[in-house]
Amino acid sequence: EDAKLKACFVYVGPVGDIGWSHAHDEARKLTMKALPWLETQYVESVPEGQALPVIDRLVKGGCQVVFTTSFGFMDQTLEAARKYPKVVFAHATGFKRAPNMATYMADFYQIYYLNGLMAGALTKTGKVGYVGAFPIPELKRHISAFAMGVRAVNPQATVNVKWISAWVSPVKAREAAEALMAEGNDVLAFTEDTATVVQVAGRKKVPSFAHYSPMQRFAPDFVVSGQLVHWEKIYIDFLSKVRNGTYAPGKLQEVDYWWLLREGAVEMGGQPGVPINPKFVDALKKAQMTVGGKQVSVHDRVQELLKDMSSSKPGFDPFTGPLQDRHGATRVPAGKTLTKEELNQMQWVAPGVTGPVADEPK
Amino acid sequence: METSPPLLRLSNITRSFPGVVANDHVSLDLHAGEVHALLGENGAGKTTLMNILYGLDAPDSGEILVDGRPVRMGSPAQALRRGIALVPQHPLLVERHTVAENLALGLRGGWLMTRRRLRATLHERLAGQPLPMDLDTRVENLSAGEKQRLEILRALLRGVRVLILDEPTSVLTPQEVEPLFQQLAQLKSQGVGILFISHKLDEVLAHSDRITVLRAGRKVGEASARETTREQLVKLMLGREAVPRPRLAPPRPGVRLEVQGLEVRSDRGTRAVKNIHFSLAPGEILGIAGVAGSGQHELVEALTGLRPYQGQVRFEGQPPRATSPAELFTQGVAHVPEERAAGTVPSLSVAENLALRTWNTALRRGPWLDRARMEREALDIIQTYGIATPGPRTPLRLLSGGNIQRAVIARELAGSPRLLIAVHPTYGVDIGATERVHRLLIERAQEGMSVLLVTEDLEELFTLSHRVAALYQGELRGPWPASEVDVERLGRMMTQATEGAA
Amino acid sequence: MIDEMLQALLRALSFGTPLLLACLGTLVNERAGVVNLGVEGMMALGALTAFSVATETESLWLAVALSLVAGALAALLHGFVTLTLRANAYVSGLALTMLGLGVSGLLGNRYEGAILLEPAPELPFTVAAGVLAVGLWAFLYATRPGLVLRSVGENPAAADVLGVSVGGVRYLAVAFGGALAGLAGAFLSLAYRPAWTDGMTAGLGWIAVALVIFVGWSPLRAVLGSLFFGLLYYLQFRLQDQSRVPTELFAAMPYLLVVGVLALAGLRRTQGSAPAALGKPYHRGER
Amino acid sequence: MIRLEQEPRPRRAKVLGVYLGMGVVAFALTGGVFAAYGVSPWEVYRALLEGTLGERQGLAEVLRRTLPLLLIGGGLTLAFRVGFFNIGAEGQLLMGAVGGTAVALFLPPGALSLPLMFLAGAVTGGLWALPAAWLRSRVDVNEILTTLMLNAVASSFVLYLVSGPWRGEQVQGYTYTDAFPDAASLPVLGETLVHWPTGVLGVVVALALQVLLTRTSLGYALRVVGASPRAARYAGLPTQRVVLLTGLLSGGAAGLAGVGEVAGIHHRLLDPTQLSLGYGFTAIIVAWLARGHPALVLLTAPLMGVILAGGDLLKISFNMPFRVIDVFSGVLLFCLISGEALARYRVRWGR
Ligand SMILES: Nc1ncnc2c1ncn2[C@@H]1O[C@H](COP(=O)(O)OP(=O)(O)OP(=O)(O)O)[C@@H](O)[C@H]1O
Ligand SMILES: Nc1ncnc2c1ncn2[C@@H]1O[C@H](COP(=O)(O)OP(=O)(O)OP(=O)(O)O)[C@@H](O)[C@H]1O
Ligand SMILES: [Mg+2]
Ligand SMILES: [Mg+2]
Repeated sequence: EDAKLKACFVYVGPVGDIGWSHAHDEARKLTMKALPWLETQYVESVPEGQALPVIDRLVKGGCQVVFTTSFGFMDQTLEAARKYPKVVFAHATGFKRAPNMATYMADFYQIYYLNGLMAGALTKTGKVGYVGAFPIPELKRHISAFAMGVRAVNPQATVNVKWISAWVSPVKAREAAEALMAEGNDVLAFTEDTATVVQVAGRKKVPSFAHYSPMQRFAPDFVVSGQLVHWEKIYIDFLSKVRNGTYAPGKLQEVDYWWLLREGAVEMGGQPGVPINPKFVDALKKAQMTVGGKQVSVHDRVQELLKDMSSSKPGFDPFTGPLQDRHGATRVPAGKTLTKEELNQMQWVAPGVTGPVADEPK
Repeated sequence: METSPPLLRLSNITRSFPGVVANDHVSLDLHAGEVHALLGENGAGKTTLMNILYGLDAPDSGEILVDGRPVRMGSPAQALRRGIALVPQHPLLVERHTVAENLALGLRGGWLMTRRRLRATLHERLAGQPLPMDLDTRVENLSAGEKQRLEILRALLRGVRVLILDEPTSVLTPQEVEPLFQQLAQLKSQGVGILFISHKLDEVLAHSDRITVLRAGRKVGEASARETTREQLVKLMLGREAVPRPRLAPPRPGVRLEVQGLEVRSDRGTRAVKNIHFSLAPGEILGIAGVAGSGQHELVEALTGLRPYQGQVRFEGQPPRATSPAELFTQGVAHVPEERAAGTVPSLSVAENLALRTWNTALRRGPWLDRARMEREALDIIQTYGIATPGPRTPLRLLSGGNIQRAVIARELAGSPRLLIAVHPTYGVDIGATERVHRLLIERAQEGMSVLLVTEDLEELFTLSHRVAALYQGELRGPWPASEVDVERLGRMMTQATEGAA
Repeated sequence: MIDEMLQALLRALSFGTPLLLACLGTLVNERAGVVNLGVEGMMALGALTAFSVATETESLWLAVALSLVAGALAALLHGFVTLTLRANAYVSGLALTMLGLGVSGLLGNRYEGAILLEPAPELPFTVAAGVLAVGLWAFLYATRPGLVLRSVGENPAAADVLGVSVGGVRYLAVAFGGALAGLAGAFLSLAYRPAWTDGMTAGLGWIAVALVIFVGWSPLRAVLGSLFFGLLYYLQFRLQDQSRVPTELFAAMPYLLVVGVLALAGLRRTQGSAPAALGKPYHRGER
Repeated sequence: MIRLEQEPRPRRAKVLGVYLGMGVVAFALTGGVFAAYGVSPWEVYRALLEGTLGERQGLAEVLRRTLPLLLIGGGLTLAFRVGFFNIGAEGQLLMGAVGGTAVALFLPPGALSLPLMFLAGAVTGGLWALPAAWLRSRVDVNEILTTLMLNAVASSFVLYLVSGPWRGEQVQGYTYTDAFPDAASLPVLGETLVHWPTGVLGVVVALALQVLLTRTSLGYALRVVGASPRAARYAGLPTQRVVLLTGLLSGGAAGLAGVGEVAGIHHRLLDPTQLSLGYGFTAIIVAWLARGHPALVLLTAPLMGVILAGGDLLKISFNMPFRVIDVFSGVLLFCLISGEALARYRVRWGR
């Protein structure tokens, strides 16, 4: 008889909403379904300062694998890894590892680039609005990839950003989106944890891009596409390897998941299985852009790149040089592509982004 | 007559509070068209009894009968429904509202109440009676006497069968008292039963039909006003004879306080005190009369460091070295304020209230407060001045009104001041204590303390003062030696513009 | 330019609506002398009630009506604990905030991510709030019950001796305050958002509590106050593109300006003052 | 008719009885919540008792939650007694954390680091309360409003610091400062997060404020100003200075708590919502329960600590949604304060 493996999840937010922790918890459930020998437990809304006591209790309760899913848990996870050398730890979004502590991340920057292409095609005013939670590298690469996409189609267009300094605040998101609309932006995208921006787009009847969760249903006619996450791809892989001994404590120092389209950890679309809302396909097919001197429809270009980046050997990466930041400084020389580490520390933003960006290198 | 039950009967009412039995099997009848006075020392339980009657408090045992039928007086609303109205001891008015609004609160019925409608209604309800004050004045700007009158007016608005007045005359000038009793007489003739509490025996004897005396919660006597004398009443109340007041000694030579060209502004910025001159000798008592609003409030505040002024004030020949009330007190200037609330902290203990003047001087040991000494001195003061309290640690708010007043006076005199500025010092104080306060003032004056006595009680003013003066609209009339003016003339002086500089 | 100003005004009206509703409710219960810091909790309960009723029954009217009831019931709990059991009103209000957020978060779980087939329009709420403000002003200053309410908040003992049931008035006022907080919540989940998210009230309840002070307990000034705050709240985002200034300064602006305006009003002595008996329990016969 | 009547000195047995009774009611009510959630209340209560007070780790969590409440609660008790309704402890805590962080990051680490951090935190926390105190005493601006508003401003300020000028080199662009040097980190008890020096400070502050209030002449002035501003004016008490001092003291205490949190738990400055966990608001409850006696927070702060830590336990051990904690604490508090009042009154049966 197989002994069960117990994996525990420490979430920073509530599992109830449709945000970050919710997605991890959905993935946990899918992983449970996929791995019959797995037993799981989770703790939601754990403040950053409290990860260690929570892990203490979880380990005491028999957890063999602990996933901590917020950057703020990094140091305390590391400490726990030292304290419990026999337990396997995996920390999402961080960069510190230990013999029994791996890191993992599923990133959207490729999809933001593709969303940007579509946004560039759909904007009439040449102004695309973006509501951001915090000016951290993750968002800076999202905005930059998005802006590069927009500009690939419409070189004069700008991506205008408003910060709300919160992951979940429908009120702030709404007013920020309204401000963007007042400034003449006619396409909206965002990185925060509510469907508010999509709802504002629906109200104002402008195209928008969903983020993180299936939000197309909030404005079925006004969500063009978006980004969806599949953490379960990582969890299933990781736990299977723990199970078969590949990832035993002591072997994790170099284990760092950085999973993208290729691994299926992320998906393009405003709802699963719908990469582009059919309502916008015609418009996107009509919109033209220049690629290597040739005119192609934006729709085709998106499909082509999506296929490429989802393949086992992608040929395209948005962050391939030569790239400059918005002040004209060269950030990626020709022929170079940003590495995972560089992306993780990205402080600059691409040309076309307007609005304040904290701690931007000058 | 014998067969008809009394309008109101209190039967064996008992009410105790932690540490005190405020009413101990008290019974009392009130007939229609009767004025029944309730007498007793401070803390004897008069207010408690009236509160029970009015539904503000409930007895532990005993019965209330209206028209011979036992009733439950669960709330003032029930009392009002039975035609019982109360004028409480301390005016219960909404300070920030206007006179009209305070009156309207006593009206019943009618949803809409615009200012115009309200005016009309009030004029109609108070038909025949001229309104003694402007309807749009805020109550906070009224004097204590005016507030009392407003209370009475309000009680009458609804039509009453029983009117309870808890010390209605304590703060009224003689000129104001007269019309009040006329009004009561009129009500009496209409069959209204009147219960009133007073510490002024003369008016009790003059205006009531029957008198009930309480002592320490017990009813110690009941008499018909016609068949009793002042002396008998005093003996019933105090359990002893009144002690004759010592004679006023002549002032000493010299000048304790000199005021020249004093100008003080009111909160609203108007000139409340206009170019006043007077001086006060050591051992002299100067009485200043004036209806509220004529500037005495501002005058007192200026002299006690509570309000800036212009002009010259010299205390013992020099301008006061300090202007803060605390420092003035240490220099020898004490102050018994117009309203008790201003000079006390109800939630703190009696001892802590008595320490309000000495916390930072005598009671201070470095950064510490000498609490042992504070309690010792409090016990001392409590005994010397006869303050009725379960102990120095009792919160002051639990004391009866008169005892709070005693505590304030005691505290101010305990510092052996050289100048006492006292406003209504015997407001609400029983005759025993009034006697004691008067004696104290006179004795202290004999020892050299100067007193600036500000009161509307002209009788008190004349019995205590060497010289008297009147304030009228910020101008001082007088002072004159007390022997050269009489009560009537001074009364006119404080209320009429015409008599000018007599 | 005109366009921009119009847009800003619209935002001020929209964002100001829940503030005004909650502010008016709180204003009434404070005018009766009762402190209730549980606005945030009552608002959350109202929001959830409205949203769940609207999704289950598809009747917006019923949803709004029940949000009023939910807010009032929550407030009555506060009333019972503070007015009848004489517990500390500040703690009770904070407990109500916890309870409201907790219960709504728990029960609201199944409505996370749900969508409303037919969201409510915002305008009727805004108009209702405006009418209510004027109505309340008239009520307070031109009716007898209004006078009674004000008197209870200024000097309950004075009202009591005249036969006013102080407890009754206070209970009613508290319930009214709760009902309006509930309505403010309903506006958020039915119209402004429209959706349910745990914690979606985002501190608006607290702002409403502060606004009551800001507007000096006057219903008419409450209109201006909530518009003012709504405008600033919107402008913190609208002005973000002035990129020399850190965004956080704009985020702090509404709060700083509210303090600033009140300080100026204080200097000029034009700020309203609190009902004299605000937060003071009244029990007949107690010294 | 039932009548409640004040009892100035209720018997201890009665007080105990009432509290026990309300405790039973509270547990019955929350038990209902748990049962509705599908867990046996008995099991929950057993786990709660074991997991908070019955084991070292649980006790440590209770203590950890108690530390900031002790400090802030003590200061607020004083403030409320003086009639200064400071509900800005949250912001003052944040600013205290900022002050402490400035010392930790920008002064050379050494033996004096921690004392200096606490000093700086007390100063910045106290100063943050000062505008409210000044406006209140000078132009009579309501401090509930100003302190509440300044909370939001402090929060914005911390965000500005961590996402802008103070953002760390070692945090890969996330909104944190760098970790403090070891000399700027508080010692903890064993393997726990109990930064005991903060606790010592808390006890000292609570007792000192109690002594200040009841045994010193300044305390007398504070009590008079709080109980009757009119009498304070009459007697010439320095009301304005008293209010300013109260702001400084209560803000300073909250600032100390802020230093404790960054130096004891986080070792860096971070997103304000993660830094304070609402201690500033919870401490309002702690303070009111202490009924004007700062020393009593030595009881009421741990009480709230147990409630908070117990809630955490429910979340972890029973997988209950985090909102259960709010319901649990809300119900518990309602029962507690109802009992509190009942204990001070006796019920009399009249006619
Ligand atoms: N609510 C209360 N709690 C405790 N003690 C009280 C309360 N009300 C009255 N007492 C006490 O009962 C006694 C009677 O007080 P009461 O106010 O009836 O006296 P009074 O005869 O009206 O005195 P005064 O002439 O000073 O007004 C006093 O000792 C007072 O301290
Ligand atoms: N929050 C509060 N606000 C105002 N007054 C209070 C408050 N809490 C308590 N008091 C009252 O203030 C008075 C003074 O209390 P103090 O600080 O002296 O403590 P105490 O325990 O009564 O000390 P002691 O019995 O030694 O005098 C007490 O009667 C107390 O009931
Ligand atoms: Mg009396
Ligand atoms: Mg004491």
